[in-house]
Amino acid sequence: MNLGEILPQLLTGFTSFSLGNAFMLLVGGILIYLAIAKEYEPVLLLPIGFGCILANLGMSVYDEHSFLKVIYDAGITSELFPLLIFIGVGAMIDFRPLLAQPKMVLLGAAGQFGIFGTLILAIWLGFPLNEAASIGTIGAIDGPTAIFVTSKLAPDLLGPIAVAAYSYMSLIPIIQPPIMRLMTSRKERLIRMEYAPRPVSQTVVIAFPIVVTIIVSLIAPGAAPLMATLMLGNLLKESGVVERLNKAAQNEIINIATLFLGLAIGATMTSDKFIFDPATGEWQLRTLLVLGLGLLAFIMDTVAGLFFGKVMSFFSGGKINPLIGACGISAFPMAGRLSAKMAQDEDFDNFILMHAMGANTAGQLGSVIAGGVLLAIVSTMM
Amino acid sequence: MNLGEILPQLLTGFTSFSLGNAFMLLVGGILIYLAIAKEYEPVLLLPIGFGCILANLGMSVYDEHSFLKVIYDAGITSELFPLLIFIGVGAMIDFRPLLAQPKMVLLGAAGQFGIFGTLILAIWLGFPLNEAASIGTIGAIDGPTAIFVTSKLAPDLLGPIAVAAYSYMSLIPIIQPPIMRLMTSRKERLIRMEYAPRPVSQTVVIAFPIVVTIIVSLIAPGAAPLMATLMLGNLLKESGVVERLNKAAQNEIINIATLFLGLAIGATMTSDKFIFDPATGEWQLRTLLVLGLGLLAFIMDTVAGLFFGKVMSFFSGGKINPLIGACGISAFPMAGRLSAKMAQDEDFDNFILMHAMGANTAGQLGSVIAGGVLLAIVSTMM
Amino acid sequence: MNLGEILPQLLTGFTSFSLGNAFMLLVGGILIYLAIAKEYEPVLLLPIGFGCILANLGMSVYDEHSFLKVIYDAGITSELFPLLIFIGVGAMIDFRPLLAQPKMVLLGAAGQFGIFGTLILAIWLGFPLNEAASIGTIGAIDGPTAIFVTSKLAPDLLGPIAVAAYSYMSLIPIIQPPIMRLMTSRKERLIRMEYAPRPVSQTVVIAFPIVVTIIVSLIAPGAAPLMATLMLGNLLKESGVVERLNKAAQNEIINIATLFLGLAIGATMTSDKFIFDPATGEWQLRTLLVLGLGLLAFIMDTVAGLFFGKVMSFFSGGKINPLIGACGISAFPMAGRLSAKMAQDEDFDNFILMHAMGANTAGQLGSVIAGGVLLAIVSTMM
Amino acid sequence: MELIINALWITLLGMGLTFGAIVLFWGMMSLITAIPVREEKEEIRITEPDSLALPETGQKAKAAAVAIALALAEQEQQQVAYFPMPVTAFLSAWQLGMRTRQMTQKGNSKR
Amino acid sequence: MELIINALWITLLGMGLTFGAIVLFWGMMSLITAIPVREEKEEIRITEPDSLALPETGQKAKAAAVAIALALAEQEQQQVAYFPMPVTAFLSAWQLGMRTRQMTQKGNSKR
Amino acid sequence: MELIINALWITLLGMGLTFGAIVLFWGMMSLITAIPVREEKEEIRITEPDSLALPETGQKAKAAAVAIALALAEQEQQQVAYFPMPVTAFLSAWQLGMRTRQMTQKGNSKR
Ligand code: NA
Ligand code: NA
Ligand code: NA
Repeated sequence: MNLGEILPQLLTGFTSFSLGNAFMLLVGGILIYLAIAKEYEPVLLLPIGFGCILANLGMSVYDEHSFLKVIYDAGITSELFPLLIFIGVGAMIDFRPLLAQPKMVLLGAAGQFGIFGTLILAIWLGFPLNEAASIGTIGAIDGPTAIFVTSKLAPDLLGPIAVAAYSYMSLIPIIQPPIMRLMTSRKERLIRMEYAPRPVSQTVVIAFPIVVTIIVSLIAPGAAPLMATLMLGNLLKESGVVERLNKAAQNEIINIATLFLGLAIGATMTSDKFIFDPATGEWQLRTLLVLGLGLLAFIMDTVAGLFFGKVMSFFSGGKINPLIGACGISAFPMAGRLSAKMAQDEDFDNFILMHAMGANTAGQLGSVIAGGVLLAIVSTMM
Repeated sequence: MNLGEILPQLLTGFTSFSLGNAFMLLVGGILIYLAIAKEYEPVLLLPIGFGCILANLGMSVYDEHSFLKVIYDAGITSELFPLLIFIGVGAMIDFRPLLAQPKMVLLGAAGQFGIFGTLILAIWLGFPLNEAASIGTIGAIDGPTAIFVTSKLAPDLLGPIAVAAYSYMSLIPIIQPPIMRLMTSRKERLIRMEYAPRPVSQTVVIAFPIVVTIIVSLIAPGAAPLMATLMLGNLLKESGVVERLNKAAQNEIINIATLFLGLAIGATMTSDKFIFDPATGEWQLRTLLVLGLGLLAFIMDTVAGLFFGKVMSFFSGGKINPLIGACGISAFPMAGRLSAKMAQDEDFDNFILMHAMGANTAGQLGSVIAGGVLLAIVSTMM
Repeated sequence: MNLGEILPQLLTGFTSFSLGNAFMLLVGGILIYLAIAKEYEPVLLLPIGFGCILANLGMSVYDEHSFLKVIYDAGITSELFPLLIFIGVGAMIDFRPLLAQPKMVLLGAAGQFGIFGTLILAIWLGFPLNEAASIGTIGAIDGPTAIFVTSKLAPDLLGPIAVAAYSYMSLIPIIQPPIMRLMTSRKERLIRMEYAPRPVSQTVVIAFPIVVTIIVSLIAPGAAPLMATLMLGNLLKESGVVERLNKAAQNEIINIATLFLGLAIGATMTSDKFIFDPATGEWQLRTLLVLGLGLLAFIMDTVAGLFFGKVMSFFSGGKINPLIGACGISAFPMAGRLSAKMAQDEDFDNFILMHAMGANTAGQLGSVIAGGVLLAIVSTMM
Repeated sequence: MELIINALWITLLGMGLTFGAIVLFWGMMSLITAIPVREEKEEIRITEPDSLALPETGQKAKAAAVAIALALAEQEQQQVAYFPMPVTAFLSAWQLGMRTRQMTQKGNSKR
Repeated sequence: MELIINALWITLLGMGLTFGAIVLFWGMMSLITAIPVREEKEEIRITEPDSLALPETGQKAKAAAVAIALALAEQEQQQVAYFPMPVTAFLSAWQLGMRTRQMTQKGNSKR
Repeated sequence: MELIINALWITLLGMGLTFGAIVLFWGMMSLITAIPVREEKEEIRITEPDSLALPETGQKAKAAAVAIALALAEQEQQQVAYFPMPVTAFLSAWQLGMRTRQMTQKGNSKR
């Protein structure tokens, strides 16, 4: 047989391996390190990191016969993975703290400003609209929402956007506190909030997800699939009559979807999309810009949330602790936990956990709506 | 930018929402209510109800980009969901009570008359053959069978047929007793049945599902996939050497398939198929007819079953309690439970549970066969 | 209606049933018997046997509308099933015994000779290259590897090859001992191995799967997907931060994939591919040849492994017990268990379990690499 | 009218084939269950036969007995469902210890 | 420049719709939670209201109480996740015994 | 004949590459395991080394010890498989109580 023909074929592993690939292996390794050593959202960053490594070893979603392409088409192109994850997330959220104090929901809207602030910046930096909007979704501070919108507007950015969204989400406890201290006076942080929640009947808890689905589908059809699956999961849990399905949503469905979502997204992170594209011969600086803008999105969200918290505090005659404004960004439940902790640091007897969680779940709702609205608007303009 | 262009696009949620949709939201709500408050087959009616709501908020299986269409194509069009559910059901059925008293199997055939009686009525009412046959399958009183056949003959009727099948199944304890009292004398209901089952060896229990699969595939190829998956599940359980697979069948597989089957079927229930079709400008009275005919199917099944029970009782010289005839309709295991209870109501010491379960599992087999035969016949005539 | 038209249609079950089909039902029954009574790899042989029965009752993967074709296309054609199984297997392998004694890894290469020895024989017997190579993969003595390679080179042989691979794997305790006694002197089998493993840090255990993936992807791209998924599973387990995903890999994912993999492969075993093809009018003797060659592959693997073990023993100055050479064939973990037992039979105090397991896990790695290399070479020559 | 006749034909054919298959089942079941049970331990008598011989007495007791049997059986099944035993194909190195013992118990005859 | 104006429009529209939906939620929630709770047993007071009336005292105790409540709730959820009850649709014949009892308890009214 | 030669070439190439990769593994493993283990607690000595130094004595005891170790390890793995800990990404509000405690334990350094 003709070795001259076969050997080159066998060595494609080496011949097709570029310096850029080597660099991306490093990137994948760093993500895995952050996932394991720092426990930054490990369930997502570990698969993403491993997927990134595979993508640069000839198994990217852009390779025709790669098994990761099969998974990508089945779960990302079809939009199913983020929605399946939301079914599971919904089955793990409890809206009672929010239902017990309805006005807290307002904080969920303010915390989305970062999405649009980032979009403006990205446009100004020269990103095309679809990419700018996708980058903005990092400001939703909600993985599935960002991935759902990006997979429709700018799939090539899935990698950096998902990485930014999940990494910064783990960094919430580092990103937010300085801003909180800067924007609130000690006096404000010391505000104690009375907690006399209305009793919430089981009927209300069950009706809530259904009504929310209907309202959102009418006002923001773009957000309908996300909100519908989130609320479906919540209904499965609260109904109390379908534990089999509730269990499936909280375990099999979300676990399998998360693993393959992470792998598939990681498998989009090839060096030519991340660093240098030999075809066009240009460097991919946008990747770094995305990471930078993502951080800004988090900051703007927090600032807007705190500002709105101060406004509500003012109009309520100082009955509301502005710190809970910072939970409106979603990042459920870390942000809620953090605000409560900040208040406790100032005064160990100041216990605003329930208010914070109310605002935090509101942020979850707000993120989905804002993401969907953005998707709808931009789609109509393309 | 041109608001005049964009705003209409953003308001599609409202503009595309019709009065019919509003009505269907109510229908979906009622199904969810029955599932939660009345516990009518919640694992199915709850997802169907929620799917129905989504279908009328722009996420029906008829909308090109709906995620529910993806699920529908993957599981209903491909026929996989009902078959996956049957793998799980098979792993939960125990045929020992039937194997211990082989002649009980005859009751499983009589209980299927409702399928064909309903078909005749539907034809007489002017339904085309494919729809009439699909409506008849409600008389199989077995969800997966009805859905499997209907998805091939008249997919548009999946919604009402599935709803009828599962709702009435939950109503068995209300539908059957009056008929039982009407058709049997107290003397008959008091008949005690001797219970001296043959010992059933493990070998037989394992051979049974295999032999059944072969026989049915030869006589009624149309029923082959359903029977094969049902028996596969049973084999996984009885073999005792593949607990991993048995567990997967009884949990992951059946739970996930059930959730998405319900959602997908609910997502076919759009107002234009259910109430009024603006395109053709005609009212969909057939939906009501389906519900009505479905009830008749249940009644005819019960009557035929009881009648056959009386015949067997007569020929056995009064050794058989005709009540067990009512279990031949399948509706496993509620029907079996009910017959046993009826006998006990007359005489607390009359214990026919094992006979009833034998007839009930026989009904399960009969339903699948009858459904498959019907599918085969009608397919050849279309 | 015209019975003359319909009846034939209804009787297709009988009319299309051939003597060959009857024979294949027997084959399927035997496989199920071996799975249940003899516990030969039941999780695979039972589904394969049942699939074989269905294939000969009109539900083969070659029938256009068969549900098993849907499953086959979704999992075998797409290559996903073997890879999903490997994610689970990887999450169950522990590489510590190997990492503690690196040189043991060499035994993993020698044990693959059977693959190529069988290929030569098959060529000599007149098999075309793609089939010969597929038959060779039985010598990988690793189900998923053999199936992965065969599904790409000669899908028609999936049935006999999978059956051979898994049956003989269960027969390891019968196949290997005579060869071991024949090729090793009592003196050699009595060799005691000092066991002073280097301490293995958690860092190393976590880095290992990543580094292996990279090396293999560069040297043997053909083996990349298999090795990548195997190592992904191992990383999920060893990372210790993603128990949810680890659990999913070890249970839901591997169980579901295994059940449907078995069914789909069994569903390729139609009589015309196995016994007699009416179309070409020729008998399929190759099926028997495959089974025969498969056995030879196992023997050659063992011989090569033991021979290499003796070589290492010689160069180590009799510090290595050649028996562990027999674990290099993979067949993880039965082969490892067996070698340890052989040594103990000679001298109850001779405890080489850890060395055997090291060589055995090495064999697992070697099998995947050899399989991938073979796939790459043959692909380039077709 | 012709349609109705069609429907009647379908009914005849359908019920006929259904009964046909079911009758075959009857024969098949009578056949396979007729085979004498070799291994005593395999026998599964769902309830005590002698207590059934005299159906007038101790019915409640029997009912209870059955109910308990059922409960236990169910429990068992549950365990099956939630604590599956590991299967050969998927053994991990660490499960080896147990296996080795098992093998010794079984003796080589089986594998 | 024109692009930036576009972006500002998007921001205006987007935040507007988001706030709109959220305000609707506020109204909806106030509405549905306003419905008086009939069944007392259904009430879910997340913590004792009176202990909350005087927020100066026993805060630590309260915190603890909540923490425990949360812990228990979580535990409960875990059980839900790992020991699901069987569901009507999937009953096996052997689960019948239990069901029969259940039915007697519930009474016929429900089914 | 030419085909056989082909097959021999394939064998040569195949075994060559396989051995090549495996040898690389050997080097790689020797390398990464050579890195001194910092954290003592991380060390995993599969069995006591000194008891291994004198292989004549207490072999049975050792075997038993290993078997037990394996059994325990397996058990552990089982638990992993069936009682997974919740993961940050999926926390529910009710799991908060536990998390808060965890956070306090860990200190802020980590997150
Ligand atoms: Na947000
Ligand atoms: Na029926
Ligand atoms: Na091998």
